[in-house]
Amino acid sequence: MDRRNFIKLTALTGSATALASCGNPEHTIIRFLPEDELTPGIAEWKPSVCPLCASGCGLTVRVMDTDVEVTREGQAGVTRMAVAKKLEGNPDHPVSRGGLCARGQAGIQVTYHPDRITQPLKRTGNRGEAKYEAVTWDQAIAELATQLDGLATAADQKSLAFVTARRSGRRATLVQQFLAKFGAPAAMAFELFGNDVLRRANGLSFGREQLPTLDLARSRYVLSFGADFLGTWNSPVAHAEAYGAMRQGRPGLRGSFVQIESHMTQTGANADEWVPVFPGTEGVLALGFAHVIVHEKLRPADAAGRAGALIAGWASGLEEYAPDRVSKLTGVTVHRIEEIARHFAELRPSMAFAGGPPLAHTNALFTAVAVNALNALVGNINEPGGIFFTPQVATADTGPSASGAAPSFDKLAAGIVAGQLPVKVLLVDGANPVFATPQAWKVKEAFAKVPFIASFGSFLDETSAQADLILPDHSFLESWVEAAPESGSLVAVMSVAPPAMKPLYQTRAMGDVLLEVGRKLQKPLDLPWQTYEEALKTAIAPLAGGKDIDEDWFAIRKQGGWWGNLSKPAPPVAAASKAPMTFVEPQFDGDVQQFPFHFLPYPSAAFLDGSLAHLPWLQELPDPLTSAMWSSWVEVNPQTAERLGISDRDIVEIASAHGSIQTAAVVSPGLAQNIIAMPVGQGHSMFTRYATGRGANPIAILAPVMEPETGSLAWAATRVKISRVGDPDGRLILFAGAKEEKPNEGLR
Amino acid sequence: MGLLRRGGFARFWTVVVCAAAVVTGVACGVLAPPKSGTAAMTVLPGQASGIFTPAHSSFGKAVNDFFGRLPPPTQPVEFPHKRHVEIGKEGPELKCTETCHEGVTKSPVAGLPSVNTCLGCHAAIAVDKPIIKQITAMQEKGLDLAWQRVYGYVAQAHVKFNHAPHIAANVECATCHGDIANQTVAQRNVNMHMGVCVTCHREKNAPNECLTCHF
Amino acid sequence: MKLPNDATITTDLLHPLLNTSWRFYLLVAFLGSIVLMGLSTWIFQMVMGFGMTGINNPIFWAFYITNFVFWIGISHAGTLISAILRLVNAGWRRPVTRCAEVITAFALMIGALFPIIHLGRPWLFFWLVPYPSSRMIWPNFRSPLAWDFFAINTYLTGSLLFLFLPMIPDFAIVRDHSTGLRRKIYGVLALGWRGTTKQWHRLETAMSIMAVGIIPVAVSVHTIVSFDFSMAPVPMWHSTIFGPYFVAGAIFSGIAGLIIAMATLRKFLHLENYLYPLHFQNLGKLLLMMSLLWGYFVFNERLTVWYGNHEADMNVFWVTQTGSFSPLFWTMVTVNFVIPVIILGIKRFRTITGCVIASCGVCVGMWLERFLIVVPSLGHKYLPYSWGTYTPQPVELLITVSTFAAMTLLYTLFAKFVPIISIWELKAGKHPSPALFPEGAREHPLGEVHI
Amino acid sequence: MAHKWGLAVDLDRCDGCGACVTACHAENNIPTVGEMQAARGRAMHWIRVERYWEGEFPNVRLKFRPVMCQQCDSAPCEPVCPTYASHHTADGLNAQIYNRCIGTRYCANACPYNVRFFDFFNPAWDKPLQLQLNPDVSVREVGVMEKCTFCSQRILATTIQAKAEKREVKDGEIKPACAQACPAKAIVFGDLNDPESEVSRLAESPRGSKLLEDLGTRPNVNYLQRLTEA
Repeated sequence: MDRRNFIKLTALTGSATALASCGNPEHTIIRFLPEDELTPGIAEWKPSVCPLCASGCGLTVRVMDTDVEVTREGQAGVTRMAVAKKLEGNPDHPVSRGGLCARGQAGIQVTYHPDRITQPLKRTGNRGEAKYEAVTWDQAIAELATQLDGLATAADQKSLAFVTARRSGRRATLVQQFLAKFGAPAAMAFELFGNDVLRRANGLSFGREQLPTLDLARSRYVLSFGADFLGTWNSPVAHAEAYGAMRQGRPGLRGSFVQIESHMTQTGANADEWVPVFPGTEGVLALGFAHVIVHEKLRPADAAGRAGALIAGWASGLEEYAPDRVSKLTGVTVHRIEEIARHFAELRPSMAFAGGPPLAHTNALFTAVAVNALNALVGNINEPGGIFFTPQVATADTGPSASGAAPSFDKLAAGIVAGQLPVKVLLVDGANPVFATPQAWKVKEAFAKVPFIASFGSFLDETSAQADLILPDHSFLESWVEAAPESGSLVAVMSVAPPAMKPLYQTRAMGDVLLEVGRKLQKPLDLPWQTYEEALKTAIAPLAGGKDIDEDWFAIRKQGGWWGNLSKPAPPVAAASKAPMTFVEPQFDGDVQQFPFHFLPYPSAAFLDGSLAHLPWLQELPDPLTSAMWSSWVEVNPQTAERLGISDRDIVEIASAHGSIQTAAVVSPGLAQNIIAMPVGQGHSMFTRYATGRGANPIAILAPVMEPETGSLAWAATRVKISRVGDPDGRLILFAGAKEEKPNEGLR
Repeated sequence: MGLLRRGGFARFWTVVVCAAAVVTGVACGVLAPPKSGTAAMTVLPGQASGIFTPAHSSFGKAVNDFFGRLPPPTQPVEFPHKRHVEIGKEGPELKCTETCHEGVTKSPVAGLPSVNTCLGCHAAIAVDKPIIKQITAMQEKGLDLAWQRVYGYVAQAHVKFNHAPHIAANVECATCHGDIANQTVAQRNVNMHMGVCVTCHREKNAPNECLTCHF
Repeated sequence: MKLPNDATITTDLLHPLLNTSWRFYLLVAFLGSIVLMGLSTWIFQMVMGFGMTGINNPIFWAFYITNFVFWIGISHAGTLISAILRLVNAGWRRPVTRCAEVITAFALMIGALFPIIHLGRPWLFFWLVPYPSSRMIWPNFRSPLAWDFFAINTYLTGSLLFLFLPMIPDFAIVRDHSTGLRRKIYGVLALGWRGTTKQWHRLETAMSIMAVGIIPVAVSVHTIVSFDFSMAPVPMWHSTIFGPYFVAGAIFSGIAGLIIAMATLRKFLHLENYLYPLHFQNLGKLLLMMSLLWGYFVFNERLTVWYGNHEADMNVFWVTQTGSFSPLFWTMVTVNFVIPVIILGIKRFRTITGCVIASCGVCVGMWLERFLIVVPSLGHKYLPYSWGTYTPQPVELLITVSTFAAMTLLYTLFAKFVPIISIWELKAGKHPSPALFPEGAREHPLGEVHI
Repeated sequence: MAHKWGLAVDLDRCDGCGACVTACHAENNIPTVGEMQAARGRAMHWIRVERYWEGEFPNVRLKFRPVMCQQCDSAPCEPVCPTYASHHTADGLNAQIYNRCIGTRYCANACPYNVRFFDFFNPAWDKPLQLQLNPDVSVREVGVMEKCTFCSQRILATTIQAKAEKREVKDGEIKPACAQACPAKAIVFGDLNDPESEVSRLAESPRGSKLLEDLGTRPNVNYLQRLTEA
């Protein structure tokens, strides 16, 4: 019921029942025995881990005694429970260092969300109809087991597919073990704004297939190629903490920061120098800098070593990347190129890194490698104030490895649709591919062809609405939670924490469910653990290296994880033999005449790839740049807007060769005339009462263009056209006041 | 005021409001703002429904709150405070501030004991008494005693009373709770209104700012 | 046409009291229903929440405060004017004074209602009343809202007194012309008036004291109302000119209101023999004068702001001059200044119709003026990020409309139960006899009326 | 000596991420008004991150400024309140006493910063979202004015704690929700009467200035200007 109606109701019933209700209210509350015997009114602080993005920030949860409405044996009543009240950053945690981003703060609403799935459900209606009936856990698990047994008996284990969000640590291990022992292909980690290109590049350049850790705090000159590192990219909280230190942490020394991007992000807004470039030419610019540095003898070319060798013509001084040519290609003036290059080489320690849109083009790998080379040239790798690679805790322990690697998601979908990849059973954990993939991939059609889909989702989103069976996972506050941060910390980290509170509903931890299914199969998969906790303990407790493993474990779970120096850090992977790369123009889908604009979808500050659009706090959080709430929009350059007769809040249609969407326009000076940018996150067709049917989803109209080397989606490689289709209709809600004539901005 | 106590006042205004609500309820269907865009979700089995709000569920309750009238509490069982306090005097194992209302010394809230607390002793003591049998049965059924607060404030008063500092300042329980020690079921002995707090705070020159209690 | 004599005066003016037509009931029923609608709308707003209005952040005051200022302004018609006219002893005032004073009384009652309607929690309005509460918490006497409370109450009391005193002899007349219950009631109201010289003297003294006393009160009231705005550091509110500006505006709209009321009475109660074009012409002249004065104030206010060129002020300035509020602003200027000056400035147009047209314009214009003072400033305070805009919601419109109905209703009822033109004063003006009226009020009949 | 609570916001550290905004919602039971009310300009953010564009593409700049109640020493909101709901406390806070508020909204008009928010409706939480509500803070009902309190509940709790332990409140011991959440540590809270406290130290900074200082409101929030060059 919508709150307005509710208020109406109270109003009318109120006055109606008033006559009767002047005496005592009736007191027929059923109370159940308290879940926890906590001293009322006193807060306890418990460690936890934020699972909302891959950063793996450590949390402390404020837990207090509260009356909770529960149902026991069908009887509604009240019981006292220790429930989470607020999430804070864990001050001791090497990634979050006491801070927490807006998304993390709102994470608590995942647990208390009114539309959470409270118990196992079995589909009764058609797929996507969201008609379900309640089943017991035994039934649900039995159901899943039978399906798997079905495959086993048919000796068709290959046709079990497991789609998951990108996960690190033991949860991933457990899934991998499960699949391996069952004989299915490895799990398929799906993320829209993935960083596979960067990982590959770092592997090639530095022998580390992982995201970089930025030592901003000690850096003097930061050169970011499109990475929204303060907002949504990599490990924002760690970055923000270090950024603060970089700016004002060192008396008398203020690090400066240059952002090179084609659409102003929240990060770009903080740059001392904001350098717009033509999309997909960031790599050239990086090499332009390198050229200047080498030619002005600020650094010898060979200083780049292995990273430099990946660039064609590096040793010979990058002749084809002379500033004037680079200037033509990128749209950055020669003077500026030279200036930045000099600063970069002289104001040491400095660092450069690429992320986001530059790595979502067809030439992404080149760009990433070029930036790496620039870094290596100046010698910023594993140097204070430069770029580090967090030592990785080895959590994938010995055991059979999956039979056959997983196909990339688009191939899977295509395969299913074409019938070459007969997937019979599909398990989904935390990913929402139906929403977060281009329509051109036909994921929904693919899912329709799969005979049996089971989801571990806590919410009914586009993907889990396709499921025949839903086995709702605990919220992260109710279950063991872990993360093995890939970056953000100089020391090795393994975040892990016990449940901060008891489960509100009849949900179960996905890990435990898998283990039980494994036991329940006709041919039980003897997985080495009985519980998820055990799986965590066996791998993480030894890290502390103490004598008594239980003591270590106790200490670890008390402080919310383990961090420190690894006894034997993993060695760099050997240099892959790779032909030197040279710049090739990025390919864009759609012909220039028909689709004159570069379409730049970007992860929204509040919802990332849309997985957080169901949290009311984030829906009402004003966007840092546009101050928009509860809506989606598209940003258009003022001149373009004037030319097309578009003004603020007008309804526009954005059409690519693969479909069209309508949304409201925001005229913003933060991007070039031939670019339009749109945040990803809204436009859910089904994702709880707060996100459903709100705004438009830019991913839908993306072209299925791939980065050839890694096969990851080049989500910035689509061309579109835009046209005004209607007057403002109030679908765009801005928190910032309406601009009048004489807006008088930047007061004083 | 007599009129008000009898609720005649409330009734009168109720009639007015009912009439008005009916008149306007029709007329103001127009006035009501358009429904917000949140799509009506299909409620899945086992999902919570309803809304939490400080709005008064009825006009009568609003009137009660307006005059700061709290309905007298009705307790699930007759708890003889007197008896327990006497026992407490005999031996150390039973103390108001440690056994049942343990929150009082360290927390804003004194806390009301659950059945488990009762049966901590009554597993052995006076087990044959019908009332004890009753609560034992409750515990077996997984039920707890639905105690009701005897004191308290209407929500609109926005009072945040914190027990701990008062205990620390050696304020006797009896100052606010009266002679509970010689009663069976707790009654609202002292009519706690702001005057009582303010006077005492003045005497003890404790902070007297609004923000000390109202926030 | 023939001049009314004593007999006709009495019969004419008692006519509406002594016999009632079905039209009266129809009118009362109609107006009554609108008022009831307004009342229930208010209750609806209380029950549903104040959000039913269009008020938002940062525009926390809008229609209701506009109405408040407007009605307080209207209330300056009667008492002030009639007091002045009495003091200068203008003979032509006689038929005018009462219907003027009545406006004051009712407009004040309605105006004073709005601060309560606009409260977030109206049921606690009595916290504005300075009484020793159980906690000895008094209202904050530094708050202009508290000043309002005193100002308005003083003014209301004074005006009621000022209205009632000269009604005493007329009540006596009604008493003598009626029978039964009615006679009893008017008997009570007449306070045992016998018309002795002593009573006449007392009445006259009281009247002149009141007349002198009420003028400063009236002036102060609207000054204090203006303080509600000028005391707050809001762009274009924080101005020293607001006091006189508001008073002038108030009298301006007051006279307009009075002219409309008189014209209506003249038409429906057939008082052509009592309210001559001359009255309208004189009031028209007054209105013209006030219109010029008002224009002068607006010019001053705007000029100083523009010249001062403070950036926050300028935002509001431009929004009203050329921005989204400019249509309202220029309408206001037209109907408050251009039209009145043209119509009333040219003698040929200064007819009853002319005056009424001008007055209607002025009423609209003055309402707009208050709206343009309240809303644009609040919408454009110092930090542009927090600017806002406002659109009224049905509840506000309904309540506003219903107050106009309320005014009309009260006026109709009053005209039904009290001679709307002071009988004794007319007679006194017609043929002075020392027995009938005392020193000071002596001048030739009906002032300088020539027909 | 009495405390004088104050805030320092280092705009050179602030990156405009909005963590403070959500943290404030979580700590202070600020209702989520919903799409429709937000559209009518009734969204409640006790702290907001203002952003101002400067220049045109490609030489465009953007500035962020978190704005919360400035807890002015001579606050325009205080004298205008007829019921003392808005008044000054001994330790320099603008108290907003909900139960005294009758909703004239005069304070909000007088406030030059527009940091006061009005409850246009009774707030509502879809169950069980209300389980998150902070028991240390009131849930405000319809018709009252509310605003940033510098997390007075935290101040009170800490002072009581300190008193119980017979000691003074340590600098940095009290952190409002916004300061605690801020990843960049841009917001610092402390006692301006204590010359040693970090907030006093920052108040001395040459970069320091106060918002709309020339209105004579004497705010207790110091903004440390964002530098533009290295």
